[in-house]
Amino acid sequence: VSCSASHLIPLLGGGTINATAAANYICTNFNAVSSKLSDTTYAVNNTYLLFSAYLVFAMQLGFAMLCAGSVRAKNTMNIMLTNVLDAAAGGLSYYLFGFAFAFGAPSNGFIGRHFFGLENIPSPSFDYSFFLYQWAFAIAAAGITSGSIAERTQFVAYLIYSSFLTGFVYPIVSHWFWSTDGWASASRSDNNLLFGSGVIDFAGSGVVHMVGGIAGLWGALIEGPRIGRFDQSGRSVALRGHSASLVVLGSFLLWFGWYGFNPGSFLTILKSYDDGGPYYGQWSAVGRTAVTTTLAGSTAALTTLFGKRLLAGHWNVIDVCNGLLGGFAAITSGCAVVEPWSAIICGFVAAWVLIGCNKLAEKLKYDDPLEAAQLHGGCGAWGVLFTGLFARERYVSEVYSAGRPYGLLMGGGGKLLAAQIIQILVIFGWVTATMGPLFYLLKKLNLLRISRDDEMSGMDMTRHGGFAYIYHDEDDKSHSHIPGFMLRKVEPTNTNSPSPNNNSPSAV
Amino acid sequence: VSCSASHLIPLLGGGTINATAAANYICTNFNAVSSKLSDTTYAVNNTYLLFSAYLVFAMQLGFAMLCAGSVRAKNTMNIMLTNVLDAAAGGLSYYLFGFAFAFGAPSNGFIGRHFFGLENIPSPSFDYSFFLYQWAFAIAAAGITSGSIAERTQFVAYLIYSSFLTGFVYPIVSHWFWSTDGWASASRSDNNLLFGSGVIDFAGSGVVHMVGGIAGLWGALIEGPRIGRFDQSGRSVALRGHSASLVVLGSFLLWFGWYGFNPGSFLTILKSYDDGGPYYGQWSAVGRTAVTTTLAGSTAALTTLFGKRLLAGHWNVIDVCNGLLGGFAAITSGCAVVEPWSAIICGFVAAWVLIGCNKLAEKLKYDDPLEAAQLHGGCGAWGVLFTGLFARERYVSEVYSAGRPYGLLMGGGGKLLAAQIIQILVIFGWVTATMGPLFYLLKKLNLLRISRDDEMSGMDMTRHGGFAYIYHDEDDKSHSHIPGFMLRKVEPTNTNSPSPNNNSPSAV
Amino acid sequence: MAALSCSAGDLSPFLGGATNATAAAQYICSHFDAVSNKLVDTTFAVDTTYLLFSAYLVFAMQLGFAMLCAGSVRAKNTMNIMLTNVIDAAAGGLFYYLFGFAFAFGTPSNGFIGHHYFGLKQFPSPSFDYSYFLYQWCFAIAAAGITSGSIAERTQFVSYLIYSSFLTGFVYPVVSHWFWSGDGWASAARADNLLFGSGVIDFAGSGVVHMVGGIAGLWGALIEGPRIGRLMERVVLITANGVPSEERRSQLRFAGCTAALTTLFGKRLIVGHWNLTDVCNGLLGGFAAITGGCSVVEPWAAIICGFVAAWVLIGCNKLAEMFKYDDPLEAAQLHAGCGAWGIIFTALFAKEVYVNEIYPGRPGRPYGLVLGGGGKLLAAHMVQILVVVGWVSVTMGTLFSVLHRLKLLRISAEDEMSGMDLTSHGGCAYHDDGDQTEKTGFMTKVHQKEGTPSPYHSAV
Repeated sequence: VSCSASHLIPLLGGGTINATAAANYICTNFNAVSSKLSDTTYAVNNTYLLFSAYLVFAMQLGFAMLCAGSVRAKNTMNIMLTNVLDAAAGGLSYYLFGFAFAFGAPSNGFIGRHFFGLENIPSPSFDYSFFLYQWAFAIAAAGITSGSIAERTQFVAYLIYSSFLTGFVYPIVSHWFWSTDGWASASRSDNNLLFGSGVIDFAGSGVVHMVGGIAGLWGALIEGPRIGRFDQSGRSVALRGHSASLVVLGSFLLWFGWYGFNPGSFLTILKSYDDGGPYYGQWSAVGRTAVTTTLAGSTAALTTLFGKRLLAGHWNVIDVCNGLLGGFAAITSGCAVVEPWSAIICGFVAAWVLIGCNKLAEKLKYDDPLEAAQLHGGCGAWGVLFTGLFARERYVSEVYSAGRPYGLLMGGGGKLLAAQIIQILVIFGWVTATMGPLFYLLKKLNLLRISRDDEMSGMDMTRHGGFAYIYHDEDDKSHSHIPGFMLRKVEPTNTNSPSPNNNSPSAV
Repeated sequence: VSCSASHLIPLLGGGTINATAAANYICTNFNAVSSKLSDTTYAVNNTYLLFSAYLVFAMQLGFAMLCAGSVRAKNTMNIMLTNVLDAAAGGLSYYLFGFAFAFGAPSNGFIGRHFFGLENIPSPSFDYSFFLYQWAFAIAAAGITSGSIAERTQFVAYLIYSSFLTGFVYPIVSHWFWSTDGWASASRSDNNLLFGSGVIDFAGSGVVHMVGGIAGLWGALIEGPRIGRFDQSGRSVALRGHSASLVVLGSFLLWFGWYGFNPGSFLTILKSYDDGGPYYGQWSAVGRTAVTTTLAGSTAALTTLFGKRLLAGHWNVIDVCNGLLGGFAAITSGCAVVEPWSAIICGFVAAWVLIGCNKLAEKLKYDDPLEAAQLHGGCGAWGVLFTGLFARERYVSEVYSAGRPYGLLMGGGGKLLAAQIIQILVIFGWVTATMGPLFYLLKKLNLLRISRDDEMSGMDMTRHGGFAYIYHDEDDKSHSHIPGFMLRKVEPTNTNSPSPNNNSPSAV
Repeated sequence: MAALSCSAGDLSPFLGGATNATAAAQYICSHFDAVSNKLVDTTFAVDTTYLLFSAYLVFAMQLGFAMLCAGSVRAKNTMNIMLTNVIDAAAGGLFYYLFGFAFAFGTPSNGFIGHHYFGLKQFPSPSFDYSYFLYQWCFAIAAAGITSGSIAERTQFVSYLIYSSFLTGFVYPVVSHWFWSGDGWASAARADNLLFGSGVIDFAGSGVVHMVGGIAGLWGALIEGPRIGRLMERVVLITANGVPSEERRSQLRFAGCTAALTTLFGKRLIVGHWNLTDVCNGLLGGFAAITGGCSVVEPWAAIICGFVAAWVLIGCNKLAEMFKYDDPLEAAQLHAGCGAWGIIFTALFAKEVYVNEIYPGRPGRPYGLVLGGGGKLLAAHMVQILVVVGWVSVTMGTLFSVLHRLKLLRISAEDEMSGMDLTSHGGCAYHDDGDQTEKTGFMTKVHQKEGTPSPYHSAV
């Protein structure tokens, strides 16, 4: 952009002759400005999306720490290996075909079919940053499932289900609800919307959390509970995780990552809304989303704290962390289209949904080491309903388009709620129909559950070459009594004197 | 923006008749460009602020890990629960009224009174992202205090003081010094500034760190030291934390988060300064702030390293971490208005301030498990003074406005220093007057300190349903030799069998 | 500077007659200038935002290194290794501020070393802003962090301080000057006179960061010799969560993923069980390798890169075992070995289009050999490997052997047996409780609080 008055003056000065030159001069400048503005817009939006994707990736770290802390020490290596591989295997399978199934438009309403191996990317509609963002979502779904079947699943089964989920089951669900071709998508391009509304699942309470949770439900159901989880008389016995610090670390990291998950789902930030002042635009909506997310999680954590205090009689940090995550899983669906005050309601109910689901699970002798099915499946389903109840007209018209049905309790009629209920049913059906048979087949092939001996002694020792924690140093004599004869005692009996010979160097 | 020469030519071509049309055409284009630019500015600034807020939130994670590592294993669950709740309860109370007290302009100089429950947000002056950012600051203040009173405080007391601090005490202080109406604010709109200068507390050495530190000081003083912290003869006995790894993890996370805390306090990044080249603007100031922050922390860490080596005779990573954080707490006040070289001085002095405060605390038998009062209170106060000494004229005029008093040692006279001293006194007075009586009242009601038995055996066991770490599995018989006769040994020598009676219900 | 808002009422009189041409032109142009200024500001703001947050993420790698180190050494040395990591960042901050940055980017200068901007004087300049310094500082401390892993568990703290300052303040900046600054003799960003007409394409530092750190570690570990009673035991790892930011595109991830998967199955075949730690190292190896070429290769090539990197790492480890070379974190193998592979890989697979996008203004640059770009780039990259190995060996090798002579390098055997935390750091990293008295390790004794587990006490 370089406009010089001395050039322009003669052009404007004369009569008709210079009109062309003057107009060209002015318009060239405008076009330069305009293309620069367009570059800026892409740069800002991609910066926003990329850093959001990094935050979502940090959730993987959170899942790993949460899982690690929630299992017993003897299975830590196993669960963390699955988490690392989740991200790695998910990256490859999502690159090769997952992304194509999910967003390969133009396509039919059921499955996409372009962009295999990122061919023709970047295109006008998708850039690499979008792929990266969606990949981070896909591995989050697989990460959820891994929690449900922890501590008793063969590693091979894990590899198989994880690739299947990230490469096929999850992409198809996200195609339905998020792609411009999906049969139930609210952003469908041809306006042939489900119930005239489409499903509003903004950041994936249904698409990500319910898929992961229900897959985990079937895995855990088919495997059965861990040994010792329910005693002979059928009473529930808590098998507590080995490190609350890691659980809290994981929960906070997930909280941190959720700021990429929910607000990041706008994909762009530079977009003005016409209805507010100049200061109001997508950036405000992004901020609002972050606020609703925070409030839902906070409320759920506090509700769980007091609820559990009444029910169980003591304060429990693990339950509070799970309540927190339940609140997040619930708000994920509606985060962009609800008011902050309704986020508080969302979190409050989510906490009770989680408590109820846990009671139910106990009754049914369902064992889920991380409560993943209850948390992500149960609270996720509540979140989908919640959006159908509380979505606000103005926000729906800003984020999707004007004239759409909105929340029942906000006076928008039942159409959105109907669409949301369809989503819950369809996701439940689809995941059950795909993952159920897969887990069943794995079980029949004896690839699903580890042997009883392995389970008793912990997979780290039998499959992963040793335990995760070695506080006891190896230089001393303790190797001599490497057990083997008593499988139930292989565990680091020495953890109890974790820092041996401190203060008494003579002991070395 | 779409300028087409073929449209413009006829307009310019004729005589006077088309002048209106031509002018309209050109101006429509300019206005389109201008509104697009305004959108871009909002988008960039909000992106910047949001990601800074996420980083500040990561400090909460840092506090949790730092606290967890610095207490004994038997109290880990307790301290981490408080950290999670800090963020959660803080989120609700700051949403409901804290933000309104702090920034509810127009108001008087003492307390704000608009925007309760985020009503009328977004407004031209505040957006959701600003709320999120301020919330992250508020919970940081509460997080500081929790360190001081760790390991001996009842959980209920924690809930009460935390809501009071985040919802009332802290917001009012931030109103005084940061809002456009505050009586001592440097960004006051009516130019009726304190000493013609206002207090320069850019990112909150005083507003956040001193408030948190002094609240902790009173809490810890009123509670008294932990059992065993000073032996019968009054000698100090170090009660060391249970995991240095967690302390380092926490310190690094705080360092990471501080890059949101200090540079983020600019709130915007897209703003040019007229006095430099085109390449010089708020973005450079933001970068400089990050550099001063880094240098102050680094210098303080190195100074502590060598200082402690001389005084104590060995290298100590915990002390180095505390020194590091002390440097950060000190630079926080002046980070935006000082030169990088003076940040080195700031860090150097901060390290000695911390060492001095610790010596003093030992003399006075003051027990603060995380040195929070010394670190945040002491180094924070030094930081406030430091700004009064070293603030540079050019930077003050860029960040605030031209013609303000600046640092005494830079030749700017004593007015700024006087204002800074007032700040220290006023914060000390206000926090003492509010938090002191609160803690005293809690003590009188027997809600403050846990019982002696609870303290000896650790709150995790008595209040939180079990210990944080279970490295040893519960299946074995080890429950049989339950001690209890020796109080000093009740502590989790049993971390090894922390979750009693699992799998061996017979032991119950 | 005029306002951005344009008013037709103001403009139309100017356009009315010929006499007002000057005013009209000025009116229009002042608006364009205002727009243009605003756009420049926006560009700076966006670029700085991007660079700053990237720098923060790179800094998070330091956190990753600390946890990786803490988990990879034996518990008795945890305090020691973590102190070194903290000091790394802190000392690195000071030295890089005082002269490291000046050596690296102090243009105008000769091809060997820079000589401006000591202590960030004359900052910000049109070419560099504070955020750029911050970003480069994070890279510098990453290099020192790599080395600290190699010599862990047996090095005196003083020698750590010395080598770390030397590496961040001198050795690394000089290398980065060669390959990254506008004046460097082998830089691809050089205005003219490029090495082999190509310059070295080391986009994010497979060579500059990873090989420098790895080779320095190699010499340190070689001169010190292996740890007493070396046993390969490992603890938890935290994956370095900052890694993805260092690079641009998603290629990075494929390399990491492929490397992780390859390592997984490779190790499964060789060792017979699934091993988390190996997978993590494989992952990092893949990242270290793709770092050099991440912006100029296609995603599918990244998969090849990662696949080979995993085998390079496995090979290097076998080799190290053969030569009785002990590196607690496999840092030399991982960063130097995979880093070197990454450099070669870039020369083989750099794509013409991307090379010209990243290094514009000079069409016809050589590109990857396998993609038909001829051997010039490969030659430049071979030179890079040799030069980096040579320079780091000469400087760091000398330093370590001097320290060794002065008996400042290795701790005493006694210290090593009992762990440095106890002997020089005032205690161990992990306490299971605060009572030091008779807290020994003689038995697996179990104390249980009297009575039952108190979940059922009514709290408060």
